[in-house]
This record gives sequence, structure tokens and C-alpha cells, in this order.
Amino acid sequence: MEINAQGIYYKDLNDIIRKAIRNGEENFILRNVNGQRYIADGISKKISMEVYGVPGQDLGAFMKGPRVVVHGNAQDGVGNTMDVGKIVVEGMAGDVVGYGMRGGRIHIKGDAGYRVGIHMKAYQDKIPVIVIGGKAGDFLGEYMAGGVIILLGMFSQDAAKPIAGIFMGTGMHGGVIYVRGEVDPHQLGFGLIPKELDGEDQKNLKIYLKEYCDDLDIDLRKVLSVPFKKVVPFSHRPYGNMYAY
Amino acid sequence: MKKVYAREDVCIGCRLCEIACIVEHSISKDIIRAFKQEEKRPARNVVEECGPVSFSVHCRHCDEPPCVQVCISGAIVKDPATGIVNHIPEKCVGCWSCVMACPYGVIKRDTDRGKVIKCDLCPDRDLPACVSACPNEALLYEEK
Amino acid sequence: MKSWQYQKDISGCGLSGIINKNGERITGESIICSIACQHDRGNGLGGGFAAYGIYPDFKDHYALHIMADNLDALHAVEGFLNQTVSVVHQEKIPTRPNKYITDPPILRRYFIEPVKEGDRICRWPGLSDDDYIVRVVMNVNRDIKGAYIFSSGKNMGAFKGVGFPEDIADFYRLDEYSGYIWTAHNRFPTNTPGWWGGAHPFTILDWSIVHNGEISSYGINKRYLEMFGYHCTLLTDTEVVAYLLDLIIRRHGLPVELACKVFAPPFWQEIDRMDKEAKRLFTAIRMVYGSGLLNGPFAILFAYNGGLVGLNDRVKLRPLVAAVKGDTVYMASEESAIRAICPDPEKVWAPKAGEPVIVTMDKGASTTKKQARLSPACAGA
Amino acid sequence: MKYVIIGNGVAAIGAVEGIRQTDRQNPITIIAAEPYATYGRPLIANLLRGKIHEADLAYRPEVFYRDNKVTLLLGRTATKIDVAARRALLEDGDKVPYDKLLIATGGKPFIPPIQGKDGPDVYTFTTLDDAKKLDALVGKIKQIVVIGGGLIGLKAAESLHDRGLKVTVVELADRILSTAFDQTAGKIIGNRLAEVGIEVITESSVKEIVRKKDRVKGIILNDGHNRGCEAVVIAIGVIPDKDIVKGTGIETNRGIVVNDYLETSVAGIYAAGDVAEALDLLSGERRVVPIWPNAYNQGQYAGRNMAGARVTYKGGLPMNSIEFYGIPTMSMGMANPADAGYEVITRLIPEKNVYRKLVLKDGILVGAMLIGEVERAGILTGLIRNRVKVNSFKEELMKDTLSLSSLPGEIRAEWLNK
Amino acid sequence: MLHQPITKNYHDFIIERDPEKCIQCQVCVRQCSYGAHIYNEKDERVTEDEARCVGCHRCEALCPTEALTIRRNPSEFRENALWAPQFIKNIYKQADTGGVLLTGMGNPYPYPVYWDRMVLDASQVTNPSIDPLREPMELRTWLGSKPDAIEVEMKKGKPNLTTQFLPQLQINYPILFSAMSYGSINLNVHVGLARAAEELGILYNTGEGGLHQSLYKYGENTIVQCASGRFGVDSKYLNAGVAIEIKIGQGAKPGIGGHLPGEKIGKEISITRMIPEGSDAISPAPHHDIYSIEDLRQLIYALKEATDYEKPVFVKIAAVHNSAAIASGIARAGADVIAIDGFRGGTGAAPTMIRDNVGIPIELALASVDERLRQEGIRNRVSLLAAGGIRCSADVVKAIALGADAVYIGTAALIAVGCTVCQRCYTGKCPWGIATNDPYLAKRINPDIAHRRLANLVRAWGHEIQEMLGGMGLNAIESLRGNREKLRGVGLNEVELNILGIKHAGA
Repeated sequence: MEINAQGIYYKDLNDIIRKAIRNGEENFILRNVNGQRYIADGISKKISMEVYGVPGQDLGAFMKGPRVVVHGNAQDGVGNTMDVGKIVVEGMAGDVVGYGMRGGRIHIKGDAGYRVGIHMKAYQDKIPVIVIGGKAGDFLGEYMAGGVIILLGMFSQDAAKPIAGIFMGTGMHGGVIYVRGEVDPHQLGFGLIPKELDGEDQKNLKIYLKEYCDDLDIDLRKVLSVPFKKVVPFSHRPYGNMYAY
Repeated sequence: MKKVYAREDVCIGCRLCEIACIVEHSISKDIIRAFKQEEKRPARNVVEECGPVSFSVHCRHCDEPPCVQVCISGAIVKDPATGIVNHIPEKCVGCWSCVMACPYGVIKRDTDRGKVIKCDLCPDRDLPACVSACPNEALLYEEK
Repeated sequence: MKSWQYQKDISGCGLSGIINKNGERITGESIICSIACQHDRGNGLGGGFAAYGIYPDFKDHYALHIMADNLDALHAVEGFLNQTVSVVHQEKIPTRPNKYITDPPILRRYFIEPVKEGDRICRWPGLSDDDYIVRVVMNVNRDIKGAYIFSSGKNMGAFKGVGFPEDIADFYRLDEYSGYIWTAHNRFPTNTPGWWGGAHPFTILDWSIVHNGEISSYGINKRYLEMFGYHCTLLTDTEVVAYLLDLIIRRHGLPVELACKVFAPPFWQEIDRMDKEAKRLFTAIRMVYGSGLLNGPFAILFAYNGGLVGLNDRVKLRPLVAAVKGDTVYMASEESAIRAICPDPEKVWAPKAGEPVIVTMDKGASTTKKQARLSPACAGA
Repeated sequence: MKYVIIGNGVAAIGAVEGIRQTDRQNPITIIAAEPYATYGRPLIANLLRGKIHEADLAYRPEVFYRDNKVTLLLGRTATKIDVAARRALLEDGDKVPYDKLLIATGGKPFIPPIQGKDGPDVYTFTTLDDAKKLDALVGKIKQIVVIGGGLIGLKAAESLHDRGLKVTVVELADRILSTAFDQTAGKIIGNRLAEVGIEVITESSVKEIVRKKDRVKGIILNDGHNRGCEAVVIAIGVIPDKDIVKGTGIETNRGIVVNDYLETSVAGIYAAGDVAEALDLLSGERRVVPIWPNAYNQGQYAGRNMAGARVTYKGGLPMNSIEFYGIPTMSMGMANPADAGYEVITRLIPEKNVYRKLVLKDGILVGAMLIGEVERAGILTGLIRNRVKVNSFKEELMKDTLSLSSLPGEIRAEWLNK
Repeated sequence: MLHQPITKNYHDFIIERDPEKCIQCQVCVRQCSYGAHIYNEKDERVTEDEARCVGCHRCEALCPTEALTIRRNPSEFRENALWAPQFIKNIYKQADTGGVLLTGMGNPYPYPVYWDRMVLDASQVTNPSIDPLREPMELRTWLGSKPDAIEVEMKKGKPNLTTQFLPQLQINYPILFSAMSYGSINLNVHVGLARAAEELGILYNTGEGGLHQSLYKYGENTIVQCASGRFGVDSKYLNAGVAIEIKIGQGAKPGIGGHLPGEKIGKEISITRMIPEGSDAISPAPHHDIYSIEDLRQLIYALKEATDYEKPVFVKIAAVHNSAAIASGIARAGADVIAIDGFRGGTGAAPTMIRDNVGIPIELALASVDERLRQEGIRNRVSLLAAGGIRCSADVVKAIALGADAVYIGTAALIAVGCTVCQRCYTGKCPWGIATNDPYLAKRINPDIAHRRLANLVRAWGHEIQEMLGGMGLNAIESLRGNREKLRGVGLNEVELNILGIKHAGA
């Protein structure tokens, strides 16, 4: 189903989509999207959606199944608390991507904003993964409790900028952040240090990146041509000693 | 090896180290039972007080322990692995040679039993009882 | 009321701003379209605009926009103005009826010059023109009940009220104005509804400010400004930003980029890593202007005749997106608000926390160019 | 590298422990004339007295020899050393090759030429076998005479008395324990022994052991007095048992002369214990001081040197601790100064059997004797050993509350931080 | 003697000893410096003389079997709203001795504690609270006189600062250890304070007793005090720290000098104070070179001259009725920092009547001083320290919101190292080893433990301050300073609200 979203208020647009899904529609193409919020929000079916334009806030929030491809930039709150499914952004993404994400994949080709992957967490067999092809802002993976963030720094529009902002992984108590190339330790949150990858890391990284490269038509070999560093929590209870009982 | 070192400058002369030692080496390991129901044994350290000066003396577990050298019954042996100078009461005949030899005067006569008594660094504990009992960290258990 | 009893109002919002560095004037339709695209960031309790280059005929006079609850208040203002300044021209601010805009106050504008020393009566001798006008504004706003000067710069004006911004624009007939800088604000206030003065932008002289977020440091920002003669009477936190701009840039002479560093200074850990000179400078800024730090989430756009500046708080708790196309620079809370009026920008980016986007007018740009550019079709609303 | 030790006393144990500090691998052979693993030799008195059993005598646990890779040749006597071939020759003709050899044969009882000494019913008291023989007498005889009021003699007397025999001790000197004690001390202990019923005759010697049908019936003292008895224990003292070095060229004097590393005049051969004439700490001379701690210490230093460590033996300090019927006694160092060039301080409380004596030379403590009160006596030993100047606080040392707090702060700090 | 003096009958505490638990170990006997526990050799039993008990709880704390409980003596006078027991007991004491009543620590009377009448704000929805565990939360504070504005010139396209600053002190927490002299407390406590200050990146204050030789190495974290007695003050001392504090007054005893009796002037104190052993150390009530505000300026600049203008000069005053005007004068006299000490501030010794009746609460003094300095537009010219009865991190936050740059803690610091506020510091027999120089008692303070506990305390408060700041949506302490919006009064009347410059809760 193809929808021209131009001038359609977000609520009306999402109504159309929900109705179509109820009627068995599984494939959507949305054209001329500009700022409509909550696209694919809370949808629990394995639908496919192609978005042309700039979707608004909370794209794919709480979603549990769909595959959404954005042919352009996305705004803030992509994949908020999402559970299952995939969001591919061919351009840049805004702040707070994948907040509290419990599963699924978010693949961003370009830069991402602040607090990406904040408090994402793995649960049971679900391992959320965010791959950022460009650079990230401050607080990447802040109080991350599980899952994987991969930061490539390759497709940024700002060559001069460091690969990530400051306070990366602050309060992290689970999960792992892989960074292509080097991380300056001063960018990391308290108690964290960049570490070398082990065999298991290499294996998983390759699996995640293969899928990412396939989605975005990127040469995997080129991505893997530079060694990665990882950031993992120094403790599962990094603040355990802070309290007086 | 780790030994108990006493800090004279902050020893407050409370003698809780002695009490802890007695409790630790009692049968019940319960302070009130140890003092009220069991036969009282001396502590294995010596707290000395002289005016404002006070400090606790503990077996140094010497490298060349005079007590081991003089012991006629083989009741005092230095464990080559741990460095601890151990006393085996069953073998002690109460000749007091070790009392005579110990330059720290820290081997005591338990005259009721006719045997000596000495510090064993509390084999059942990570930290000797005296050290953990000291309220002012005047006893340090460390390698120097 | 004791000065400390003034209470700030708090609000979350959407912003948009446009500047043409070359001075080409843009009609109001563009900014209206852009802010309307962010309709859902507001709640209909406040909308407002600032426009620069709109009064070419009176460009050397201070344009006072005044709202008054009643004629008594208006007369009191006029009486005060007659005693303190000379009014060159005055008129109603043109409006058109809009069904969503109810209960507007009396709206007037006055083009004035301060009374120079040696002229008739000079209320406060020794002050510069700008300081003199600040004094006039502060006195009216503090002392005359029911009246409020909400714009006081030259060749610019603020237009604001209770309603969604697109309705406010319609009410003020902003489609009929054209300016080389526009800012707009869609407001979501939470505790003082229906107060026209509380809408953004806030202005003093030609400083105008629109703000998304909350200034948690308001209490000290206000007390700090009071030491320098500013009175924060408008029941909103954003007001302090306008006055801080006036104090720090105009009166203390700090460059705009350093003023931004007062509002969103680097963290000590960043300062500690700077070279010696920079460290000295930023330490000094934090020591001296600590009370001017804007703490809490904010994205602000502030404009003056010379440019437009966008700035985030130092941990980027509110969004801001910028884009460029040719001589025109756009800034908004959401990218879609830019794309709504500029679908194919040359560059789109999200500024870093605490790093201002400063766009100044090109040298030699004429701000009186008459040609108005057409706005593209508005896609969002 | 093969280590061989002749003798299985405390010096031998010291040597094994010394060797094993450095060398944990190479084999050690001990040639022991006695058929027993090393036992606490002084404990034979306790055994005889009935306070302990034979099993309690072991000086080291059973596993000691195995754990230390020691081959123990029990009941085998070495008779000769073939220096050139580097081997010890055994009585049974076996040859034990060595690279390093320790002679730790100890001492043997000195038997003076008393008439009637040869024959049955005359005993010595230095070995477990001696003790066993005496033990066998208990119940069979009623009276016994001990010749010699030294340590061994008195311990034998005490043990036999406790087992129900009537005991008479005959001592040549004017007091018992004449080497360690002075008259005051001797008197206190003498009185105590008399109190329990042991007869002590001083300033006297046995002229003859009277026999009838070869069996002992009594003794006659040199003043003509006599005592009836059924057995005699001769406990005059021990002399170094150095027979084995005959013909080796190893230098001997009273004992086998050793250098600061306990090595004899023949390289690779060491001597330690009661057989050796080693450094005496206080006098700085070499002499035989046949006491237990010296034997252990010398053995240990010899062992360390044998294994390649180059450690200097700092010298032994004479000391003895014995308790007589509830009165503990100790003497350390030069408790009985030879001449008047010493400062002597004493304190006597006769009614409590308490006596304390300090001997100073140039302000340095060189000897001490403690009767009755012995708590923390080791502090004095330490002061003697470390040659501490004690003039300024000697009064403190005289108190029964002897403590380290009597010591000046600096000395104490160093003392305690070891 | 069958008869007991009435003072003995009406003693303050009773000592309960559980015979089931007491093992006669005599730890209590050895620990009680007042002799309240007695070992009876004949009976081999520990007994007590309760009249001697000061309620310090040392014995209770050290008793290995928890056999001891110290309780308030329930023996009560007939109820009388006017003649409360302490008045009666005080009269007994004075009738016995004819002396001035002496006491220690701060004012214990139930005057309103305004900290407890003010509540703090927190963010909900309209702005996010900030998580201080993970996001930056800056407490760094600079003390010193600041200009109103800075000047920059552009050099090679980069702004360059041209303004010259007066000396500034960087502190990592808005908490300093207040002046407590060597003499009033012992060297072990000073060592603990100095080391903790060093570790924390804050400052401690020597008090007026000079600076012990062994503490010169902590100069980077030391404020040296210059009080009326000028003990131990020479040019080396003045240059030893990073700041100099002129003590005009102390919250616990405004208008009163100090007196360390000669028997407490032992060798080390004598050397440190630069006075003979055994002679009284008397601090006059006023500085006799300061009889007026212009004299204060004279001393401030004398000190600045002596230290080459490198050290900020603090002036500490007791909070009194006219503090606001006095503070304005002090600011204009050239002080870099003004410390105001409220009447709940502690002391080693003070006449009871003074401590309990002279001075005003710090909250009111602080609010009025900050407001006055702002009204006069000179708030930037000085930093403000609040002192006197700061008990917890919330008090610190409230003080800063009222306008303080930082606070001084004294009593809280001593409590951290063991003080139980028994108020008998003046006896020199402090059983906790704090307010005493008796070598037997002083070693009860292990400087290592004192250091650790003090550092822990300030760090813990730091965390809590960060939590509260974060809750208010602030991530830098300067946004709290003077931010009275963050405070609301509870149960305060209009006058009090006015002085504090805050609204009532709910408004």
C-alpha cells in the first residue's frame, strides 16, 4: 500500500496504517512524510514499511515486529522502548535513539544525536543492537544495561568531530559498545576503559555488521578493515558502594 | 609474611585485643560464655601500659625464632610454608625455655595447665581476632 | 509584591528561526508554515514571533510594542512615555479577527527616541540611549499594572499572544510583514494559562529570545540580574535570557560566542583539559558569570539586528536542528519544520550541546531590501 | 650433592632444617647410633618421672624425615671418616659417601675414676636407653644416690624421687647447679628439694661405690660419711664425643674446632652441637657450651652453610630454664661473673622463694638469674643478646613487672617493628 | 558519708550495667576519663559513680558485651514550666562554686531551626531531573572576590582574557572544615582534618592556635587564622596556607574572647602558639587593633601586604543583629570572603549564658547578608561562607540556595570522628580523644581513621548534594547559589519568610 503523507496530520496517517494492517496489509510505502509522529508506534505485526521524507518523533516506539526503512533522516526518539523488529535509517538520526530498547535492530547510516542507546537492555533471548555508521553525541550508551551498540564513525558529515561525545557508557552496567578505531579514554564515563576484543566479540561483531552492511549496501570488508575497541561495564553494580545502609 | 604490628601512637589501652584473643581461643567462641563459664585462659598478646604510653605486644613469628631453638620437646615449630611459629600444646612440657628465650616476652605461662600459650595468628580467621577487635586500628595485620 | 515573590512560569515548546545573511527579506508565510509543522509541541496557550527588518521607515527609532489590559493602563503608559521619551509615531498594531484568538489586550506600537540630556526633561541623565530605553521598559513593566512593553528594539518587533502560533500569526497579519530574520515559538505552558505577556518571544531592545525548555536556575539568574537593575516581572523564566543577553553582550561587551558560553559553559573536566589561555578564560567566565549559567533543559533562538543564534543547554536536553541553503540558515526543534519550508537544504545538522550556531549578517548586507521571497508551499499543517 | 650427618640429636634436626632452607632437593643421610628417631633429650627426665610416654618424646613428627627427604640409618654407628674418599665408614663396614658432612655426635657422660664405678647398678642419664634402664629399677629398689648436682643430676633425682625412691644427691661444689646458679639461688632450690625429701649433700664427693657380691650397696663420701643405696647415677657432666675424627686431621681442642661457618679445619666437614667448639657470644671465644639451643642453632647454621648459603654463626648464649617443684628458675648469659669487674644487682624475697639478679658490664646487661618470678624473662635475654646498654633503666628490669615499656622509646620501636 | 551534696543527687545520667553480660573486663574503667566506672579490686567487680558520668557514651561504645546503657537520670524535679531542671542545677553549681557557668559545643536550646522549616524543590515533567550518578554534576566552587564583568580582547581570532583577578581558591565541595585551634582539639584531629581536606580538594582552618610544624605540608589546603590572641602568627605562618582568616567573632560566643588555660600549654602547643609552656593563652574579646571598620580594612591590607596579595583574606564574624550591614562594611573593607557563624556554632569552651543567649540563627543572618550585598550590587565582590550548626547535606543545599558560596562545618566534622556532643570539651578530658591534649586521651583519635571518616563524610554529602541538585534539574552548584526559588518555607510567618526571601510552600 502506498500513501502520500503530504499534509496529512499524524493521527490520521497512523489511523490509515492501523486500519490497513487490520485488513491484512503487510507492505507500506509512505511518501512525502515530514514530521508525522509515532509512525509504526506499538505495531506488533511483522509488516514492512518504507518511509520517504523525515518521519517525526518516536518513530517505531514500542514496536514489536515491523521492519521500517527510512529513506532520509529521522528525528528524535527513534525506536523508543522497542522490542522486536528493525529500523533502518539511511540518513541521520536525532537524540535518544533506542531508549530502553529491549530487542531488535536499529541501523543508522549517518550520524546520531545525544543519549543514543540510553538504558537499552537485553532480556532472555532478546539482544537489542544499534549500529551507527556515522558519529554519536554525548552520553552514548548511558546507563546501558544490556545489548550492543556499534559505532563506526565512517559516514559522518563532520570529519573533524570526534567519533563520540563525552560520557560514553556512563553508568553502564551491562552490554557492550564496539567502536571502530580508537576511543579517547577521556570520552568515557567514570571507571571505563577501552578494551581489546576477544574471539567471541569478533564473531558477534561480524554477524551484526554483516546484517547492517546488507541493509545499507555497504562493503563489509571496508568496515572490518580497521580494528575495533570495546567498552564494557567495570561492574554490574557500579554504584553499589555509594550508599550507607 | 603478614604479622600483627602494633601502633603505639594510637593504642588506647582498652585491652579489647586481649579480650578478643581469649574469646577466639575459647571453646565456645562466645564472649560471655568464655568469660563466665569456661576456664579462663590468658590472652596470647601482652598489652603494656606505662603512663600515657600503651601498646600491645604480639608474637613476631621471627625468622630465626629463639623459642623454636630452645624448645626441648619440639612443641614450637615454625611452619616453613606460612612462617607462622606454632605451638603444639600436647607436646609442651612446661619447661619455660621459650619464656626465657623470647625477646618480646610474649610467650606466657599457663600455670594451670603447665604449658605455655602463644599467638597462632588465629588460623580460623582471615584477620586475627585482636586486629579486628581493635577499635582504633592500632593493630595492623600486614606484610612489612 | 516582593521581588522574590515573582514566580517563573514553566513551559515546553517548539521553535523555529530563519535568517537571510544577505538581508533579503522573507515574508511571514515561511515562518508560519515552519512553526505550524510543530503544532503538537504546543498546546494553544501561547504563540509568538519576532521579526527583524520590518520597520524600514522607522529603522532608527525604538519601536515599543505595548499590550494593555485596559485604557487606564494604556493611558498610564502613554503618560509615562510623554514624561520620558519623545514619541515620533504611534499606531494600533494591525490585527485581523481569528476565531481562535479571544480576549486580546489593547495593542499599540510607538516609535520613539529617548529624550537627550539638555532637552526638555531628562529623567535619567547620563545613561546611554539603550540604557535609557531599558530603564523605561523596566519602569513600565514593573510599575504600571496591566500594561506591558513586549518589544522595544529598532526595526524589529515581537508579536505574541495566547493561541497556537499559526492563529497568532493570522491575528497579527504577519503574512503581510517581511523581514530578514524571523523567529517563532509554539508554547506549552503548564501553570499560568492565558497570559499574553507570557508568550514568547521575550525581548529587550532588539534582543529577542524564544525558548524551549525550562531554566531551572531561574531563581539565581533573576537575583543576579536584579543586582544590575533588571526586574523580572513577566512570570516566566525565559525573560531572564533576554536581560542576560542585554547585560552580558551589550553592557559588558562580551562577544556573542562567549555570552553563549556563559549560558552553557563547558564542564570543569573539559576546562581542565584546555590550553592555559582558554582555561583561564573559561574559568573566569564560570567564576564571574556563574549566576548567569542557564541550567536546565533548553534550546533557545535569540536574534538581534545583527544575527540569529541557536543554542542548546550543555547536556542537550532539548533538541535543535540547523540547516543551510544559500544565504539562508534555518533552525528549528525538528528537522521537519525546516523541510516544510526548505525541502532540499544543502546541509542539515544537529548542533552539539552548548555549542552555539551563530549566524551574523554578511558585511554590506542591506537590511532594507524590498524584494520579498516567496515561501514554498507549506507541507506540514 | 649428598649430605651426610653423623648423629641424630637436635643439632642434626637443626641441620636438616637449615639445609632445607636453601636446598629442597638433594638427599640427606643421617647416621644414628641410637635406634630412635630424634627425641627431646631433656625429656627423658619427664619420661622417667612418669609425666609423659615414650611416644611423646618425638622431637619432630613422624613425617619429618620423609618430608625432608632424609634417609635415616638408625642404630648404625659411624666409626671413621675417609676424608680423601669422602665417605663415612660404619661399624658394620658400610660406607656412606658424602659431599658435605656434619659431625653432630654430641657428648658422652663423663665418668670420674671412682672406686667401684665399674659393674652393675651404676647408671648414667643422658639417653632414652638410660631412662628406660632406670625406669626398670623403680619398684625394685628403695634408695639411690645421684652423683652430681647439676642439671642432669637434679632432674634424675627429681624424677626418681617422684617415683618413690629415696634419693641422695652428692655435689662437689658449695651449691647445686654451680655453673648456672650462685649460692643464694642454690640455697633456695636446695631448700626446696630438702623440703620435698631429697637429700642434697654439697661440698662433698663420692670416694667409693660400695659393692657386695658385685651389687651396689652404698657409697662412701670423701669425709667418711656413707649412704646406703642400691644404685648410683653418675651425672657429673658430658664431654664431647669426638672419637670419630681420630686420624682425619680435623683440628680438635676440647671439642671439634669450627669456624664462623661451623666448618672444621677440613673443608666440607662441619661440626655442631655438644661435640663442637663454637663461638660463644658473650666471651667471643670458642668453647663447648653443651646446651640444647646452641646445638639446634649450630646445626641449623651448619646446615645452611653446607647447602651453600654463607651465613655467619653469631655465637651461642648459655641459658637454662628449669623448674623445681613449682619454683621456676632461669639463668642467662654470665649469671655468675668470674671477677669483680661486673656490676651485680640483686633482689631477694626469701619467703616467696623469689630471687632476681642482673649482671652488667660497662652498663650492658651480660647475665641474669631469675628464681621464682620468670614472666617475660626473655626480654632480658634479648637485652643480653643485643648488648643493650641498660644503666638508665636497670631498676625497671629488676621489677617483676618487667616489660618492654621499661625500654626507651627508640629501642622499643625497633624491637617491636621486627 | 551518708549525706550527699544535692548536685550529686541530681546527676544527669545513670549507668545501667547488665550483670548477666558484664565480664568485668574493665574496658569501661580504662575508657572513662571522668572516673565514672570504678574497679573494686576486693570484690573483683566494676561499679560506677554516676555523678561523674557526662553522657559521652564512650564506655557504651567500647563495652565488648553491650552490657552498658547510659540513660538520662529519671529522677525529676517537680514539674515547673519556669524552673526547668537545668536552671535549678546551674544554680546549685554556682552556689557551690561562685563561678561563671562554662559549657562546650553549640547552643542546644530549642530555638527554631530554620533549616527544618525550609523544603527543597524537585523537577517533575517540565524539566528533567538529572541523574547525578551518570551525568556531570559540578560542585566545584571558587572562593574569592570576583569582578562584576570580564574583559576580553580578540587575539588572532581567539578571545583572550584581559581582566586581572584577585586570588581565588578552588574547592571541589562547597564544604570547608571550620576553625578549630590546636589546643582546643589535638594534633591528631588536625592531621585528620588536613589530610581529608587534601584528599577532598577542600580547605581546613587552623583556628587561632597556630600551625604545627608537621602540618605545613598541607598548606595548599589550609586557611590560617589570625585572631585577637595572634597565637603562632608570624610571616611564615601567614604564608603557610592559601588563605588567611581574620576571626572577629565566633557564633558560639559572640563578643567573647577565648582562654586556653596554662596547664594545657604543653611543649608542642607552646611551640606552635609561640608562647611559653604553662602560661595561659588568652584571646582578647576584640582585636585591639580593630575598634572600627576602617581598622579592619587596615588589618586586611596589612595581611595582604605581608603575603604579597597572593592570599584571599577571609573575615569571620558571629551572626548578630546587624550582620547585614556589618558584612557590607567588611566587603567594602576589602575582604575576599566573609564567613558568618550562627549561634548554633560550636566551641571548645564558652560561658553558658553567652552561648545560649547571644547571637542569631545562621539562616536568617545568611539570608539578610546575601540580600543586602545584592541590593548594594556587591555580591560578586565577596564570597560568603555560612557556618554554625550545619548538620547534613540538606542544610548545605539550603544554605547555598539562601546565598552561601560554601559552608564551614565544625561540629559535624568532630561528630564524624567520634564526638557525641556531650558538651564537656572545656574539661580537656574528652573521652573520645578530640577536645583534649592529654596524651593518653589524644591517641584515641587515630589520624588515619579521622582522615578516612572525614573524607567519607564530605564525599557522602557531596553525593547527596549532587542528588538534590540533580533532582532540581541543576547540574552546577552555581545555579543553586542564591537560587531561593528552590526553597519554600513550611510553617513560617510572613516576617520570617520575608527575611529568608522565600515563598511559603504551596505558594
